[in-house]
Amino acid sequence: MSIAFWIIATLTVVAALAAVLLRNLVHCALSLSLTFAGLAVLFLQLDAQFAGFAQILVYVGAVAILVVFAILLTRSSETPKDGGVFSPTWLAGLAVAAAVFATVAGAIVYSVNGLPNAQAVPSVTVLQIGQALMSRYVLPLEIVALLLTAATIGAVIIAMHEKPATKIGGAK
Amino acid sequence: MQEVGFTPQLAASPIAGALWLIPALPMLAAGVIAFLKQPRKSLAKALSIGSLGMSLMLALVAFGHVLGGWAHGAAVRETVNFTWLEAGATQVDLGWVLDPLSAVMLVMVTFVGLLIFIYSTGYMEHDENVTRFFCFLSLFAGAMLGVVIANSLLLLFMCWELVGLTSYLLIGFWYHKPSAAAAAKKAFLTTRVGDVFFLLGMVWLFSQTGTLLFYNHGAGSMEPTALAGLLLAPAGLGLTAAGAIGLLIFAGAAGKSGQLPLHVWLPDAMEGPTPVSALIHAATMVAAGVYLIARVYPLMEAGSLAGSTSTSLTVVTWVGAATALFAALVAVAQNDIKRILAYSTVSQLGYMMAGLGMGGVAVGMFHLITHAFFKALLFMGAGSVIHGCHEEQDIRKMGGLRKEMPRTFVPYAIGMMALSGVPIFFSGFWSKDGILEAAQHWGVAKGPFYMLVVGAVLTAFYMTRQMSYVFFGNWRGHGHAHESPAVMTLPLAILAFFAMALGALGTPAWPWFRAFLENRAAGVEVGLLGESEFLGMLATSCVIVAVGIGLGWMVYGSKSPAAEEPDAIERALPSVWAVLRDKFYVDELYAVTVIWFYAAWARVADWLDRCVWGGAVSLVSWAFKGGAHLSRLCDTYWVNGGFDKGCEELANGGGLLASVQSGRVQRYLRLLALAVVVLAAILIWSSRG
Amino acid sequence: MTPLAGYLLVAALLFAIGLAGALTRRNAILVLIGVELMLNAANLNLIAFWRYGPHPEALTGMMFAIFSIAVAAAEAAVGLGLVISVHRHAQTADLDQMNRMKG
Amino acid sequence: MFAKLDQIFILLRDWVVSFLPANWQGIAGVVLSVVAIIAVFPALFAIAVLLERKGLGRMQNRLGPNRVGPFGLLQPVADGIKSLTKEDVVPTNADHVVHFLAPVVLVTVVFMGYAVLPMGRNMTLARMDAGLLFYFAMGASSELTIFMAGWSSRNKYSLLGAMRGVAQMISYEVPLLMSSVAVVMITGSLDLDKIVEAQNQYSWGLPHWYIFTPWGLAGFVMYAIAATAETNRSPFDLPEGESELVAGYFTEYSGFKFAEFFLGEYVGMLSISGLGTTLFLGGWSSPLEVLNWVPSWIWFFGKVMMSICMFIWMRGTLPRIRQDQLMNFAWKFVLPMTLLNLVVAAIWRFMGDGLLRWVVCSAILVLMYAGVGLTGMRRKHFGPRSYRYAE
Repeated sequence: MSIAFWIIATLTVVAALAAVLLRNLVHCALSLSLTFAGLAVLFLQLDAQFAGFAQILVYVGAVAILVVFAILLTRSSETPKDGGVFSPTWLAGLAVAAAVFATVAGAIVYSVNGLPNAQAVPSVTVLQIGQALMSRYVLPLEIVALLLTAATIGAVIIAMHEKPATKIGGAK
Repeated sequence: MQEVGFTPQLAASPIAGALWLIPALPMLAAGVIAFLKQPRKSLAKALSIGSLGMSLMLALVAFGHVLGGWAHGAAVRETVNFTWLEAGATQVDLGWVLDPLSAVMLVMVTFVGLLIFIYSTGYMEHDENVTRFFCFLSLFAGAMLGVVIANSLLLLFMCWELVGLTSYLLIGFWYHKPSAAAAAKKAFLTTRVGDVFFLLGMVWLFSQTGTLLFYNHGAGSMEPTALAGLLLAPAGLGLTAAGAIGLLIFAGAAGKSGQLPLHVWLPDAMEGPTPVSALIHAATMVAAGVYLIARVYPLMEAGSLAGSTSTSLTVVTWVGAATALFAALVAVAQNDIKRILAYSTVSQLGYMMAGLGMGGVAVGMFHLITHAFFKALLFMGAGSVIHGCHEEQDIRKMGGLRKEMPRTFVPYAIGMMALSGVPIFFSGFWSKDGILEAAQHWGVAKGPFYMLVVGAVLTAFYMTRQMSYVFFGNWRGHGHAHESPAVMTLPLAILAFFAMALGALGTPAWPWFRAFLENRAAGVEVGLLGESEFLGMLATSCVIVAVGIGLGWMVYGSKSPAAEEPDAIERALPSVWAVLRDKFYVDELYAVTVIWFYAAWARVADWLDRCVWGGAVSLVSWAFKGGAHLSRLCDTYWVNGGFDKGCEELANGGGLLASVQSGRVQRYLRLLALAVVVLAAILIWSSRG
Repeated sequence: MTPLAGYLLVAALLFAIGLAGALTRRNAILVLIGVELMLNAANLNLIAFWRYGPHPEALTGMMFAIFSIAVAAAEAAVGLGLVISVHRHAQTADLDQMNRMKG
Repeated sequence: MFAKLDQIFILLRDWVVSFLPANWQGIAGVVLSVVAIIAVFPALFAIAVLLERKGLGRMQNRLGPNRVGPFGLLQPVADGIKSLTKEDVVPTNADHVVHFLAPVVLVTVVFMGYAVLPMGRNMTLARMDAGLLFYFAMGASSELTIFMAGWSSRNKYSLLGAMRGVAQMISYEVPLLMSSVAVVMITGSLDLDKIVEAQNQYSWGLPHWYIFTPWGLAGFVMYAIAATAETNRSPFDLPEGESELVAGYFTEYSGFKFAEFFLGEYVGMLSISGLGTTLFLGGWSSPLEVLNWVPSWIWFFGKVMMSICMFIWMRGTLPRIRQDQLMNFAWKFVLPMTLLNLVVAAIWRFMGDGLLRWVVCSAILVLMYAGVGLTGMRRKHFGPRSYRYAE
């Protein structure tokens, strides 16, 4: 276990904690993007260069922005005054989450000896990935393309609400 | 005539393979037009005309193909057959055939049809239902072409019925006119009578030969093997199967092309728009019957009476001749310009039938083709006249139009002369001449010949009458007549040209057409023109025409009687006139016989329904009602009780479960996660154990 | 302690954190954030297994991760769109007030 | 001799590094190069600013800065000192942390982009297999910083500017990517060095730059447009449209933070021009075979500065456009055209050599551009302003 890994891991986890704990949603979003960045670095450490950069491009570049937009559009950037940010049943939720973690972690720890040890670094070029995408994984690729198109259109239709086009101004 | 064997078809040439396109295109156009959202008049016109134009191109190509084959010795007869449906052992084949007969018909139908389409664009200008009109028209063209290319009696019959339907639709196009609606119904029912016989004949043929294909490499029903079989099969009344089937099919043909006694619908069909009359009831559809006979000619030719040589053609001949004479007589006494032409059509169809019967395919078909051209010409001319006289159809209210509408007059005159068979220059002369000649040489009887001659005289007579009423004398109508637009007169001119030119294909000197149809080499023998019999025929025709026209001119001339005063003949011999004017009371006859009979039976059936069956039914229903009452009782007090209990229990259970459905996403998620945990735990424990 | 176990633990932790966020926060958007976190944890797992699995050259886990990134993007778009439209109707992004669907 | 000149920076670095113990040399080399980059580009930034101010001055019939130093050449220095010494004002109810982080992160991210740019033969800091992707990842992350800046300063102008900026950058990032994907398709690699190598060959003494192919030209035009929007330059400079929003998302910034934003913008401009040069203009390869002896880095920086001049020229020429026009342009013209360009590139790739593919590809492109352009032009009047934002 390299020292870098631990640093990055801690950073990521802390950022994730911040993302769910902070009261101000925008801060949450920002630390979420920090988490994403940390995860990307972890990917890089796992020699998954392509995935790492894709992670940054998609999550930091797009998803985080989306979240931010949503936050501003739903006017939830101000922390609510009434009754805090946590739901009344937050304790139960926490318990469940803890239970889940306990189970998974337990499973990992229990099977830690069975896990394979460090392998030789796989040299995966983008070329290989591209060829794999176009040959063996072409069907999933197409499906994902379809899904993305559908999602785009769907999201626009859901979120857009028409203003009469003649109305001048009214920019958000 | 010795039949030179057609070239054995190896593989269908590309054009033969694509033959189906010719009917398909107009049908497609019809379909598209039918689905146009709002009336797109220009688009509809463009579609129909364009599609038919393409069909014409294809038809010409096909014609050229056949011609080429013929030029190299023997004409082609290419068939494309495929199995339509299979039921156990029996299979029904459909297919289409490309041979001289169909090729000629294809060109004629597409060409005349195209001209009439163009003409209609002008004629139907002010009708708001142009779109519908062109839809029907295209559909009709498609169906007719289907009839032409069919190589299977079944396919032919389908298209045949389709043609009937479209004719019904088009006759009743102005359905708001009760007379039109009635005429449409009449046409439909009358032709239906014939079609029933046709269907019978078809079924019989199938049961005898096991195939409905005409030509199928020796296995077709029109080919020697099958015919021989038919000849041997007896059918009662001393008829052979061949004879009986032939007669049945002829009944169908008679219905379609208005032969006695099924001619009654055709004159009434004139209620439809004039282009329709020209296209359907002069050029193409009515010719379908003739074409059908030509198509099944081998069958008709085969001996019908067991042992004797007399064939179904004898019947065809007599019926044809009788029709020719009868219709000509009636035509003399009509005053509606289109009715006159309609009766003349009937009589000309009679000529064709007679020609088929006595002179063979070529004679009949030649008259069919020439007639198609000049009769379409006449009808369109009449249409133009009607158009010009503000929808006036009574010839007594016209007159002197020769000056107002010269561009209609000239083609009309040509058409008239072609119809009445003015010698040498007009196609009508040659084709009718051929028929008369055949009649003269007919071995069986001389009757038809004389009937046809008289008919010819009458033809010339009534056409003269019409001409003098319409174009000579002075204007008796109200308002002012005006010339029709070029889009209407141009087709007239074209048709007029063909009405004259086509004759050249059928002169005895150079019997090109006949040779082509009968697939022999065509040689030019000018000598024939000098032969005595030809000269005799020529003389006869001249006399006929001279007498007819002369009489007509003498009686009517250019002295234009006022609209209300009685006709010349009427003054001379009123009783005869009355008979002729009322068409020999055929309609009335039917009214008191057939129709009365059916009406009576209908009443009887109605009574039966109401009293006997109705009573039985109501009895049954009462019984059921009683049962229903019983079952309702036990339902309410027994089934429902238990059911309600069950439902209550279910409802309670549902209420319990519903409390879980809090609508709180997070609660669901929590449950989900818990479930995951539990499952994972189970997994781990099981794997550990 | 093999490196793989480390990655798995981190992933598990992230997943739990995400789940906790999704379960305990009131704001719908933050629930979505939690979901995103969980997804990413899954991705991390995939990549880790790919890296230390028997056949890295087969690229399976990597591909899985890449596809799931793509899908997650779509999911985020649609989810946030839904949140926005719900907010337009209910004027709130508070999940506790969106309980119209209770049985 | 010239080869040495070409590699001079590498040699210099190795020479310096050679004084260190062996196991430090690698890291030291990297640090050196980073330092070099961080030193060089701000200098270029200064030059660019001066260029812009003087150039714009000329275009507007002014003199431009001409007081500080000979011909005002020292103006940037003066500006730098000023911004360093100015007081750093932060609004009271601003979100201090984010407000501070925004410019820092921006500059960092922008500079990281340079890691993959080949600035000359063997002059790539970090040669990555997925270099292009890395570059775009960095570019994408810079959007977040703009939002941070705008949102954290609690100022409606800033927020509006930020929102505009983010929306615009997201919209134009897609065509930017797409137009570069065409290049990737042809080269078959995301490695920028490979891309340059692919263009660094000559026939009849002329280079195989991608801009000299139909799809390349079209792609370059699209890339240039998208890049202009991506760097918030005029005519796409709505995020800091001073006539509407005081200074856009860095209204509330002053002193050195402001300078950082300024730096970020120009350095970003430089780097995006660098990428454009690498992708379409053959990177550090010389425009004529006979000029190969000229050191490669000269070509690279020459091309970059040239495109900077293009930017300046555009700014001096074009008026600012409207938000909805901006968006429509992005989604309804640029994006479809880049997609079309992809198709054309594919055709080019698979039609093999020969004149035919030239004809086909150019025909498709010209037709489509003419068609779409004309249909666009037909509506002379701009439609009524319609915002279809979710809210």
